Amino acid sequence: MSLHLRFNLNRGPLQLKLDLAVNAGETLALVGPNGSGKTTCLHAAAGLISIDHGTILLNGAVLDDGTGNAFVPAEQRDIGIVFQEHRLFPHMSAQDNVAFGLRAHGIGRKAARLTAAAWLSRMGLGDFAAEKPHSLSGGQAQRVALARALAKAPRLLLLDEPLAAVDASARQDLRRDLATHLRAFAGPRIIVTHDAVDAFVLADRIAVLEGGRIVQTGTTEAISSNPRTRYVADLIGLNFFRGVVRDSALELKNGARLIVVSQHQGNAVATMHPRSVALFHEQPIGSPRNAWPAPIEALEPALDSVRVRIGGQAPLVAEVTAATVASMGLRPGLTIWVAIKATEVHVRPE
Amino acid sequence: MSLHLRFNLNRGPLQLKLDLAVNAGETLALVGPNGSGKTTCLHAAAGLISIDHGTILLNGAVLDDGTGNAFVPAEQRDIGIVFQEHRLFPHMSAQDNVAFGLRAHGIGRKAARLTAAAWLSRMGLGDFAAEKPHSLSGGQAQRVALARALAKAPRLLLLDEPLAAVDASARQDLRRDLATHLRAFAGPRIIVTHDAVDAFVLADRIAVLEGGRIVQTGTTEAISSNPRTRYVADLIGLNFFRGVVRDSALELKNGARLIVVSQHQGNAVATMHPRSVALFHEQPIGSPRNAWPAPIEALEPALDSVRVRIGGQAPLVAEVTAATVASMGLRPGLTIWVAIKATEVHVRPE
Amino acid sequence: MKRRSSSSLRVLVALLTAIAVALFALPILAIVTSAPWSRLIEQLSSVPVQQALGLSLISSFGAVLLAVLLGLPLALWLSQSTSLLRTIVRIIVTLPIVLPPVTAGIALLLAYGRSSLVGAQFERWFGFSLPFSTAATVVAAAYMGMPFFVLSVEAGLRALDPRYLDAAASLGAGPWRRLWSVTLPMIQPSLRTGILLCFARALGEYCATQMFAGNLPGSTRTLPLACAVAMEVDPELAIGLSLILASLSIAVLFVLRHSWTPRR
Amino acid sequence: MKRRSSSSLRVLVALLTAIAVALFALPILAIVTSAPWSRLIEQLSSVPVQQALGLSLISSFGAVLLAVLLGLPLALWLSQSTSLLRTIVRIIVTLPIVLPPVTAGIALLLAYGRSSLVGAQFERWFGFSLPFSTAATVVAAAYMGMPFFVLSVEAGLRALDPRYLDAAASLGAGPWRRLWSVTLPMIQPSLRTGILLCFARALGEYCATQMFAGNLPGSTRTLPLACAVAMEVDPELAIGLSLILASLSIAVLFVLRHSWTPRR
Amino acid sequence: HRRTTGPHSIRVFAAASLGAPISAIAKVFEAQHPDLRVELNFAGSATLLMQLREGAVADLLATADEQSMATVATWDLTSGSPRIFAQNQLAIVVRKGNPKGITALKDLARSDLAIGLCGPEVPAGRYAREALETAKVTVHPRTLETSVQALVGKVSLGELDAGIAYRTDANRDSVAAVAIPNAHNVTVHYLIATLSHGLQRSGADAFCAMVLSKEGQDLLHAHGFLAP
Ligand SMILES: Nc1ncnc2c1ncn2[C@@H]1O[C@H](COP(=O)(O)OP(=O)(O)OP(=O)(O)O)[C@@H](O)[C@H]1O
Ligand SMILES: Nc1ncnc2c1ncn2[C@@H]1O[C@H](COP(=O)(O)OP(=O)(O)OP(=O)(O)O)[C@@H](O)[C@H]1O
Ligand SMILES: [Mg+2]
Ligand SMILES: [Mg+2]
Repeated sequence: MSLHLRFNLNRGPLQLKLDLAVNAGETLALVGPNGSGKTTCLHAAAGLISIDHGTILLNGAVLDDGTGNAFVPAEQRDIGIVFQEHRLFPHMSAQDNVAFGLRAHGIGRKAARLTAAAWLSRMGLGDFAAEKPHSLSGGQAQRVALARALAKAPRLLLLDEPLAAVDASARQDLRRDLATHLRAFAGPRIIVTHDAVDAFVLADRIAVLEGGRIVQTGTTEAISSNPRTRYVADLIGLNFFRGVVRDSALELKNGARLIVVSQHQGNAVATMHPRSVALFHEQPIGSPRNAWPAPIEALEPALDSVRVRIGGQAPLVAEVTAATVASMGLRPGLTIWVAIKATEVHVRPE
Repeated sequence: MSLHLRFNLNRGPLQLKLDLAVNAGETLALVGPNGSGKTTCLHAAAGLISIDHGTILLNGAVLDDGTGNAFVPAEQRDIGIVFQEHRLFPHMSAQDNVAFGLRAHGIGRKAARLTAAAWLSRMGLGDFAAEKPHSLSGGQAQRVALARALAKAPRLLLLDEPLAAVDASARQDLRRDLATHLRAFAGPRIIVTHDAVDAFVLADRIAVLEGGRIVQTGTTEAISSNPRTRYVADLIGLNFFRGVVRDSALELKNGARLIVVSQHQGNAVATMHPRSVALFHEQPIGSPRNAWPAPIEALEPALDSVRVRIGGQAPLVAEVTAATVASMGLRPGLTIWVAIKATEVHVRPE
Repeated sequence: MKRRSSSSLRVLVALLTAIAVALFALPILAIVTSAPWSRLIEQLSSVPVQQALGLSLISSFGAVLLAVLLGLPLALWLSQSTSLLRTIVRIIVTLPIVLPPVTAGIALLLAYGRSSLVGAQFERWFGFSLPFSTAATVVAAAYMGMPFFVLSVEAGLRALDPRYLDAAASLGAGPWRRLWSVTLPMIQPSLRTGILLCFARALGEYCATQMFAGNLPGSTRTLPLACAVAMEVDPELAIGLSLILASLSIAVLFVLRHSWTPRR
Repeated sequence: MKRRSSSSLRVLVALLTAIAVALFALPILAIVTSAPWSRLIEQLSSVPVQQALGLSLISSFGAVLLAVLLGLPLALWLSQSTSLLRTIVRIIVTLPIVLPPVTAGIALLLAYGRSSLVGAQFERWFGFSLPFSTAATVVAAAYMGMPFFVLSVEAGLRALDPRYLDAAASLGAGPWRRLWSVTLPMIQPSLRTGILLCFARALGEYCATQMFAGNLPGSTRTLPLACAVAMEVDPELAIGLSLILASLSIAVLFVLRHSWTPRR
Repeated sequence: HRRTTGPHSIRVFAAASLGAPISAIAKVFEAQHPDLRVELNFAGSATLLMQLREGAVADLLATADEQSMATVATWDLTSGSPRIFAQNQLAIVVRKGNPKGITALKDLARSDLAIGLCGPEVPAGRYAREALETAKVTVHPRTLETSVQALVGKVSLGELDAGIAYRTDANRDSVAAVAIPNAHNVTVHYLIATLSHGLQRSGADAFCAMVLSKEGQDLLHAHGFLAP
């Protein structure tokens, strides 16, 4: 069982043009900026909107070919989908919401409600089975939506930011639980997320959608070691530059130059880890081949470090310890020297 | 201008009992598990629900005292609130949604629409000003909601997970933008979030709400260096244990013991960083005073490390490099030895 | 738990509501006080009145049944788009409200009477002609009441968020289950209002009924017809019978009152 | 862009819709074909018919105006809770639909006639008595049409998600702005249906009008009354006048058809 | 009291069945009295009575039966004694061309016919019953209409084969009247009276006179009514 999405679809300003395959037993993380078409893509796979051209195949069978004749309606596709906005039925209790999909598959009322109750307990909502959606908190509603999609054991699983509203603590458990569940699930599954950890933990492969096109696909390792766009770099927390390599220097659009070590000449992207960016009060004398003064824009305390946002012609982030911030007296507005070793700049042809 | 929340409020199973103050110019991050009452708390502050007992004071003036007489309705409180479910008006364009609050404050139609357009551009939605909410993506809708709350320059700002649906890349920019904006904003502000980074970057102080009670408040440093509950520990990614210290050992509920260095005797909580948990194939001989065999439950690849979830009587997480995973052949199901130095276990009386 | 302080709108709403209520309550009060209550009790137990009551119930419940059976599909279809065809159909469905009931009755006779094409076929198949039968009272009541049902339900369907139907489809619910488990429960307020309006209109209908079904005690004389008959000889009694009619609908409304409880 | 394959429900809906449409269309067709079209044209330009037309428009638009002015507050109030008081008021408001129109007219006479308390006061203040005045046709039409408006709008209000009102309040919108910018636009389908039903019912009303306002050419003889008069002497003409009435509402509905475009 | 229509109009309440002739007479009257307008209020007797009882002001009342007028007289609303201004007789109303060949009352007993009558509550129904009784004919009516109009309407539409109504009602294209012999027939009296609370006494008297005059009687005759 595998899912092939190869279609064009226009919705308002969005021109979605996709060619994507998800194998049986594989979890694909679909990531991308807001409005890039992730939800639209899931809805097309689910049969909630029809495509303009192309085909959607599940296990070789056509689900939609853009003509309307082959279109298989959502209720016959046997999917499980978590909607970004939950879409719990407001007139049903949490339990009945979860039982709905089971009932629709011919399971008796009693059995369906029992299974639903079990799923709710699994989501940590055993006490809320009888509540209507309007009296659930945001995170609780999302968990009910997740239970509703999973309970019916569908052939194809489509999760649209299923953990976005779940709290940090439950998220770890739920993520683990979901990972286990996904592993046991035979069909293809797509998960849309804005959380790099979710993507890395849950997915076997990541596809990056930007402006309606897939700009990069690959295993989590491949993607994180070789981000091809600023979005991906931001997602995994790397500094990112795009420019042209000439004479062992990357020339950025605005004229700034970064000395790099690269055989390649021509268009390229470069990344570097924030930890490899060093900060000095004076112009550093030593090995770093790149050094320039720039103003500090912001300090962002992270868990056991501080991310220093630096402006100027080549804006980037440096990661330093809280001790460094204190000892150097770093503060927004201060101009400091940024130093980066040429070997720390990872250049890839584009 | 400061906000004092000191009230009781019962909603269904939730018994909210709060005593919380936010000063002018201060940002409070309200964090806590799903269903702990964060949204309810914001709604009480906003005047969308009334409290049962107690008082809500803004700058000394009573907004609600539980009797109904002093209740100031939402429209007179001059608040800006981002709802967890956006609540954009479905019959208005994005621009009119943002302009709505300005219009309600007596600003002319033209001026309001101009300001609204400027806010939308600031949120990266300049091209979507004329769209109705139903044709916006989830993240776009959330940004419109954020613009709508900020545009009217309210006295009191209440943000309920304002960045949950925003993509990773835009989130960095938006978070920075929001931080700048919050700094310029004179009144008190509360931000609810499930994201530790949001909390650390945006908030001056963090309050942890669990089961309707504030269980801990403090600066971001204080909270992250001294988490008092499992939730907080999970939020910041530390291992957490609760038990009783007897004879320099922490006895957990299930009988497991952790050797610790502590003057304190009696109830206590203990935390340790996942990086300070070492893994061995054989029983380690050496300095670590705590060592026990336990099964690996899951491997969670993070950015430049792997989080190893370990089960057994004292479940915890170890953070190791990908290289270690490969060289040690770590995999779920394998039983390994866990070792922790007593000095790495941070014990605090409870 | 939500409280809103008093405002100018609240005051105005209260004031206008009071006026509106007075506007409606005064006439009712007036006839209630002028009704011959003592005679009513004895009338209530008279055979003709009981027959009329029974026929009224049959025709109005029959009309509601027909309205739901035919009107629900019609409303579903109407709510699906705004094509010219649907506009025309909507207008045709609205016309019985506008037409003077006598004209409506004549129209029914012309369409389904003995000498009409449909009526002749009907007589051939079923062995009796529709006019002057109890079935005709149901048809007349449905013809006059159903438009209210159809238009109310259409409004409800148009206000329904289609995303819930998508969600139901994604969970494997076919059209029937979507209709039954999602659409109908979610448009409950309109559905209820539609049924109420249709029932009330059918219950009070008499001009078209008299024209189409005739006015024969025991087979087509419903309570409003009995009322009209009484009006000729004994207006007081007519008012009394109207009040029986009113009580009937009050009883039904009172039984249904709890279904007005808001959904959320 | 959404396509649903044909299903048993679809087929059944289509079938039942067709039956329903036929049920409604046949009578209309029948009277349209039997109407004396040639005479109608000349009738249309006669003074009495034009007067009646004008009066019909005045009374029905007046009724809609009254319905919105008084019915909207009433609907707002009714939708706020389910107390016994509101149940009783809802029943009182529903009664004009159920009561035979003649009785309703009598009730109006009893309540607002010259010999009533209110009517006497009215006459003292305004110098003329309500019955047999054009104002009375408006009152009668409103009394018969407003219930439809109130109940439709109440259904819409009950289906409205109150969270949007909270959002509006949080943005500083007072009750008036919430009503105007959020409530009314969001309950548009019900509002529109309510206005339509009220207008249509008011336009077609004649029994209560005849009783309460009389049947005086030029001041209270609306088109349906002219129709009723014609029915006595010239039934064909009566049908013709009914069709003018129908055309009037068709024109109004046709002008309004674009407002049926779905909100989303 | 002021009226919406001004002081120079006389208001006539008349039974609906008198619509055509009274309107015609009013037209002639207005032509002869340019300073007076005639406001005609047609409705069923029950409605007219209810309106008068509830305080409606009119100058003249014309009814289609004696009983209604007598009721008004008991309320002391009539001034002077009511006067008969026209008469009417029953007739069998059949479809145009009389396809069922109905010639006499006894034909109405035929079982192959769908017969309609007015209910005993309306005068026409009472009179029809009297006529049938005197003719010793038993009829099983399909319906008991509350108005002659509805009855004749149904005959004209072919729903009924015949019914007993007034001879004035057979004036439609689609129906015809079969006369009932005087021996079995009933004569109906139409009464007119000025009302004591009227505001245009002289105008009312003038209109009354016009109705009873040769001119008025001719118009009534033209509409099928018989002279008193
Ligand atoms: N019904 C619609 N009508 C018009 N345009 C639409 C519609 N639905 C979506 N769009 C457009 O398609 C684009 C992509 O929407 P989509 O919801 O697929 O984004 P997304 O990738 O899921 O974003 P997010 O991360 O914010 O959820 C949006 O820019 C939106 O403007
Ligand atoms: N209208 C209501 N009726 C009954 N119970 C309610 C209602 N609203 C909220 N609750 C209860 O209050 C609890 C807290 O809800 P709240 O929305 O404040 O949680 P939260 O802290 O915002 O959670 P989340 O992180 O999931 O958004 C929930 O468990 C819910 O059951
Ligand atoms: Mg999306
Ligand atoms: Mg919440």
